[in-house]
Amino acid sequence: MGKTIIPIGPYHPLQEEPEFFTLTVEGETVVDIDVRIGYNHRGIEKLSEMKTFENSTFVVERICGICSTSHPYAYTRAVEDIFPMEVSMRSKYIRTIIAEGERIHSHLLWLGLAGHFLGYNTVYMWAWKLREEILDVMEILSGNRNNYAMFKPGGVRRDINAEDIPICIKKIDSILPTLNMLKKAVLDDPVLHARLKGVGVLSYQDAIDFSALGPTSRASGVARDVRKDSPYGAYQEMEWDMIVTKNGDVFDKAVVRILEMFETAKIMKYCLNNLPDGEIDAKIKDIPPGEGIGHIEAPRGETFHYVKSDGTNRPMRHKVRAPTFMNFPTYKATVKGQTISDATIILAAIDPCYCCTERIAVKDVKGRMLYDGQDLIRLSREKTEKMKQRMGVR
Amino acid sequence: MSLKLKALLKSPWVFHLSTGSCNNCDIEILDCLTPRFDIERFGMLLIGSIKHADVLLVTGSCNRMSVERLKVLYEQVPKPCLVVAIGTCAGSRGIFKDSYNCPVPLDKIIPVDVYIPGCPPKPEAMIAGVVKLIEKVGGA
Amino acid sequence: MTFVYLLVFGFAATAVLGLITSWIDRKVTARVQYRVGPPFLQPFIDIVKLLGKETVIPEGASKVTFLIAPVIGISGVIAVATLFWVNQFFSEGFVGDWIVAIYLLAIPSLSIILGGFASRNPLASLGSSREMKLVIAYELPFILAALVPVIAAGGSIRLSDIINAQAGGVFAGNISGILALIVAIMCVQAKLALVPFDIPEAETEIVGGALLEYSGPGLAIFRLMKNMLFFTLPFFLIILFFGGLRLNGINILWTILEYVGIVAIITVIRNTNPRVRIDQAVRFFWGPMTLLAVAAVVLALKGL
Amino acid sequence: MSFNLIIDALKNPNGFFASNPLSLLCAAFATLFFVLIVVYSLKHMKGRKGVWRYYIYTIATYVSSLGVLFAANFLILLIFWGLLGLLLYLLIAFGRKEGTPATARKALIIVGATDVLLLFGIVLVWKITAGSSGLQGLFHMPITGMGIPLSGTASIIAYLCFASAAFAKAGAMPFHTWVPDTAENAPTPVTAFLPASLDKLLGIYLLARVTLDVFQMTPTMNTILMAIGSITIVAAVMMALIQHDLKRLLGYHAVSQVGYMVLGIGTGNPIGIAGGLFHMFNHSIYKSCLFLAGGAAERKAGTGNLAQMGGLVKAIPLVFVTFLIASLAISGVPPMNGFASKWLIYQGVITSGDSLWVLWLIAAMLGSALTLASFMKLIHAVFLGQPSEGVKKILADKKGKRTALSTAIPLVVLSTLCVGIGVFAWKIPFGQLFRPELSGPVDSPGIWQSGTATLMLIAGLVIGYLIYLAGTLKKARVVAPFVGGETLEDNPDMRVSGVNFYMTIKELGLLKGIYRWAEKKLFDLYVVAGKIFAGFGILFSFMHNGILSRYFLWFIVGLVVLCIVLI
Amino acid sequence: MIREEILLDFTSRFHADILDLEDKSNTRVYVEITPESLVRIGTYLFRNIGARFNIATATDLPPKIEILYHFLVEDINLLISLRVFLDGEKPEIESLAKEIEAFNWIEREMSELLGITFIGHPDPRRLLLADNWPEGVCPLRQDYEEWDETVDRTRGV
Repeated sequence: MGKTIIPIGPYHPLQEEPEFFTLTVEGETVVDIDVRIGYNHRGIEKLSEMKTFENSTFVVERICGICSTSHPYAYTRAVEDIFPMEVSMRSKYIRTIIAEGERIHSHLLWLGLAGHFLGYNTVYMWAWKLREEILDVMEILSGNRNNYAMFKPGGVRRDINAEDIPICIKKIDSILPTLNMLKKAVLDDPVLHARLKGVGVLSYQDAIDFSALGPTSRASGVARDVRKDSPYGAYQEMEWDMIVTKNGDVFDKAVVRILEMFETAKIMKYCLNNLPDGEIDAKIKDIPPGEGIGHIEAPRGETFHYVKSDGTNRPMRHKVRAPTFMNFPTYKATVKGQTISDATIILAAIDPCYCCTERIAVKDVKGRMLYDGQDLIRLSREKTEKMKQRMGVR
Repeated sequence: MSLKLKALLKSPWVFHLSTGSCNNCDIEILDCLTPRFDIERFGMLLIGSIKHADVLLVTGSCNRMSVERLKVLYEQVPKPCLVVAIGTCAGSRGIFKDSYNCPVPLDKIIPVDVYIPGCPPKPEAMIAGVVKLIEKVGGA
Repeated sequence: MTFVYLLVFGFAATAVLGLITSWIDRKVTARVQYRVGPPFLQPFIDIVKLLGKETVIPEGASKVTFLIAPVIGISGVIAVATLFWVNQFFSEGFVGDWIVAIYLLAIPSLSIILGGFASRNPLASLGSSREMKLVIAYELPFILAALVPVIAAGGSIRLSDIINAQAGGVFAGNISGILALIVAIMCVQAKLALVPFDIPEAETEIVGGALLEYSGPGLAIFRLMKNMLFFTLPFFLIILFFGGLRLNGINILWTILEYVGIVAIITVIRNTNPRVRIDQAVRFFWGPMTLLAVAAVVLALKGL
Repeated sequence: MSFNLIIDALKNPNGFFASNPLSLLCAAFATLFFVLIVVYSLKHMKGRKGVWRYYIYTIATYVSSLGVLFAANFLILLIFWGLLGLLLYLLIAFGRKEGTPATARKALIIVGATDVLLLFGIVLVWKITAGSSGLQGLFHMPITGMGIPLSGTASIIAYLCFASAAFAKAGAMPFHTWVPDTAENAPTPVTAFLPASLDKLLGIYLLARVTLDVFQMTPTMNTILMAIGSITIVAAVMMALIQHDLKRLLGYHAVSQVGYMVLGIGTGNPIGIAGGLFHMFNHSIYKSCLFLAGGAAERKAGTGNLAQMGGLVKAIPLVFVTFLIASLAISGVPPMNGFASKWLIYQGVITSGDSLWVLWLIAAMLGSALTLASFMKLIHAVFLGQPSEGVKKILADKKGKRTALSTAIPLVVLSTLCVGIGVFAWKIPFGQLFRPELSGPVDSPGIWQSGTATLMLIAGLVIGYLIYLAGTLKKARVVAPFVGGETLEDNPDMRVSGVNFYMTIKELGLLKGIYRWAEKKLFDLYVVAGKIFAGFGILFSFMHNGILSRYFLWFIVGLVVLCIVLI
Repeated sequence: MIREEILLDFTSRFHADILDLEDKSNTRVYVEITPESLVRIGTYLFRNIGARFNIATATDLPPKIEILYHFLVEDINLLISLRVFLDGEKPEIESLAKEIEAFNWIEREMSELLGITFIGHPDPRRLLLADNWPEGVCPLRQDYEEWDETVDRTRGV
């Protein structure tokens, strides 16, 4: 009998980004799975080698919209690792605040999308409503909802105003009760238990073999967190817990992420309250030849950057490894034997970020805007005119 | 203007197509659905099948894998259909212009009706863009 | 005369009320999610818009089957809606009885399945097969639950008799009636393919399931059909458990309350649950729901 | 001495054959099917070895069935009944599949064994009624109008013997297992003629005769009949859900539908019995239509394996339409004929007064939904869905699009009957044709106005069409299906054959175990009995050698021995 | 085990294969090894020392290609980078993916972006590049040139 393949993707409502999964099924049961990626490949690594060290920060920021802090953070740490040098305490704190803000918004985003994938749109709406508050905080601190552009080799680009801090703390405090309610709603729902428990189990050994990272590995009992293992930023300054669970199923991955949000809020509040004084930028002039490695704990796991410099003002080789690149192949171990309905949520449970995985984009010296708003409006009008004519004919 | 066209403007169902984006625009599109922005107020719905779509929201810089598939997909949309390029990448390929894997700009592949620039454009900007589109078409 | 009923009540009134119900559903959903929700006329606008869209037919599909499936579905809904309305007005009965109603109510599902199968799309095939599995899952408790009013009405299967038997007191006032009503509402949820039983359409799994390939007028008819069902099924429950629509004096208020109450329960269920897997759905209907329905039937046989 | 009696009996031919309205009706249907099957066979059986023998056997079968229908006493009935079993064996052997010889053997043994039971039943009846009157009674016993009360053990056993023979012929549980095998392995016209239509007519005819005329039913016996009917309905259709072979699946439905007839007759009230008998005719119409259409599809695709079919609608649209109509009829979708007779049976069940009527009603109605489910699977796997690689080649061949006239005529006639009887003629049988069979006035608690309902449905169709017209139907455009941006042409494996649609149900808790048992054939009386008999090793292997003459010998020897013993 | 013990154990065990060892900082060690010994050393690090595989980075340094395999020993925060040099004309190396799943994708990626052949790779299909990308054209090589004439480098609109 010929095998039956059910496609998920490439353009599928499950995924914001295009990826093409082929599930080989028997009835509703998945017996095999394969994936074709590359729909998102932009060649960022090559581009990065055309840019200066400063400008590369902007390119890596555009590797992924959700990880737009992790990549610059890891990249700046890689560049700083070439000499090596330490940045000032204040900029460490600011970096930590931004990174943790990203973590909480990323986890909320995942939670909402997971709800959406399960058809539980109320969770989706509620989680994203909370996420808006965090985005507000980020907008206050950095001036933008995403792509914060806060990082540069040697420090941060923008300082935090003292008067903004109480507002931010208030906002963070304001979401905690709702977050608690959401936590209860999600973790105590019997239907969700039925849907998620025991589904897509990643065993401890598999987590090791696949070198799984971040919440994906922590849900399987592998206590692995760069913030603890090789501390950076301000993480050593305060007490916080690493959340580890045992079962490795989708439910545990959700538990890890939800509980982590509370830890993250704690860290953010500590950093905001105890922000030390000092310079925010070490003003690096020249970058000597050498190799640098930077790795940080992104919301999805360890982000790893490798930069090789030959003494010019451009990186000679820039390698980006996003957490999803390592987490993603675990689908092979987790999806087989599950049903199609479960396959989708299992795929979502590692919080995949294909843009990161397929990075290899290019940096562009000029920055981003090519046309100003007026041009675009004009062009838009012209197009609309054409379209009106077309529709008028109909 | 016919009743059906008027109805189209009051109930544009959008289909989201990412052709190699950085996720940011895509997430902001989803954000438009959520309580703060709630585009269902304008009758907009994000739908899963391209055969139900009235508006294609294209994000990203159109890499080699996407080019052929984009043409096929555009064929599949029931007309009339509007195409909105969300973000700088879709509008002009942005910083990815020189990449080896982004050969052709979006509007050389399929006709684009509206460009919404920004990296990423804020949800407000997207809504404003689509509303402007509606006004333009509706003004005929 | 039949055709006047059919056009005025079976089609026009049902369609309008169904679209309004669909608006109520969307609005309540939006409010639960802290959103504003669509304007009042939105469901109507959607239908009109779809009529203006191009019809695209998937390549290699059976064109006639693909196009006729929505028509079969809406014809089934119109017939069953007419049946309910006219039985509501005439106590001597009309066209069919309880059995006919249950069979006619299966036609919309049948049309969705046929349409999905004719789409020549693997995802649509999968969606249709799930719809079919769902039908056999909920049919058992649904028949049992719907049997309770028949028993309570003394074994008469004429809808008009069931309505008349509740002149003194509605069946939903009995223990058996309440149990059966709970089961029936869950089954209606599945019949309407709403969360947690939207498995056949599961947008994030199989893109839209059986309706994936439909566009333009075909989709418009299917949506209209679903919206009409959204009115017809609660109407059926009202006939079975609340003695039909009572359109005199203060009873109008009660009728509206009953109707809106049923719709609200359906909407709230749909907003507080994730989608279940198909095997879980089958287990749910053949397990607890059937037991509950059997309990209701036994109680009804004992006269409770 | 006994020879004199036989000669006496032969001198009085009026005692051999008699007719009544039901047997006339059955004979009319048998004639109809005979003609249609012969027409269908012209194309289907062309070029097979010994085809002239096939026609001779078919004619002999037809004649024998007339003999059964018009038999005026038990001996005539028994002779033709036995002959039919033998002809069944011979006809099945025309199949060209691997399992054909085994199937033919199985059918012969099951039917033959129950023939012996029939004989035993006849003898018992003879003992009860005229035990002292010598052999004469056996020849002159009319098969109607005796009314033996089911009070003593002997009469109950006698009734059960008759019922077993009827069940085996019609294919009700637990003697059903030869039907699916036959459906899979016998030639299509044979299946459509014997298990699907003729055997149903004869089996249920006998059951009705025996139940209504020879014995007086008791409520307990009615309950037993209804239980057998209900179990048959649900169990057989559950098996049908998971089948992988087109005709085997249809075979299980041939079993399942018998359940409705048994249930109808078991209700014991006029409306239920009318429903059961009506269902018998309806069933033979749509089931032979299904078998013939399925056979045409199988011939076109070159295989009966559902996994390798699909998309045949483009090659044989006419066959698809008739198949669809017949499957809607068998699923009981109003206003087809299947709904009308099922509706009558439900009315019968509701008014039967049996304390478990809810159970029977639920079984029957759920069975109907399950039937729909398995036919949807079939329609998807065979006609709709995506074509398999093999079917793609057939579709590419333009020449193959025509349906042969000799195939088309039976299909069109039968599917027209499905709709016609359902809409127009459904009141005739239970009002007029079965009147003499029904003991009391027919009054139905429900309403079913098929004419008005059909008009309403047609009006709905018109409304739907008008909505289409308001839309953009005229400008329809053909585009590739949406599978996430990929194309089906590049990914031929993206094809859902539909074979495993109900795997979910198969693997559901308790059902999983039951299905596993069923697949091990633990519910197959033939296999179970075979295992028991395996203890008698040598004898069994001697009996079980597949040589026809020896089986026939055993049959004759058994008959003779029994006669001698009884005399 | 502390840092020194691990390093001592490691160097003594594989001293024949280690060409060079650069102790860059407290948390970084670069070890140059012979390509033949990669599978042995890599598996040892992964299985026996319990290091986590971070990633491999390949760089085209004509006339050679350099691959760095990064392993992180989490307990002591030590990142060990194994460095191998391959021939730029015909880069070939034994695959680690057949031993450890984690190497699967990165080897596929390196093989298409830099044209390195991994001998014995269980699944040597293309990972990132498009279906119509020509064989043997490796975008991350220094000598990469635009091959597609249809490419349009204008800004669009």
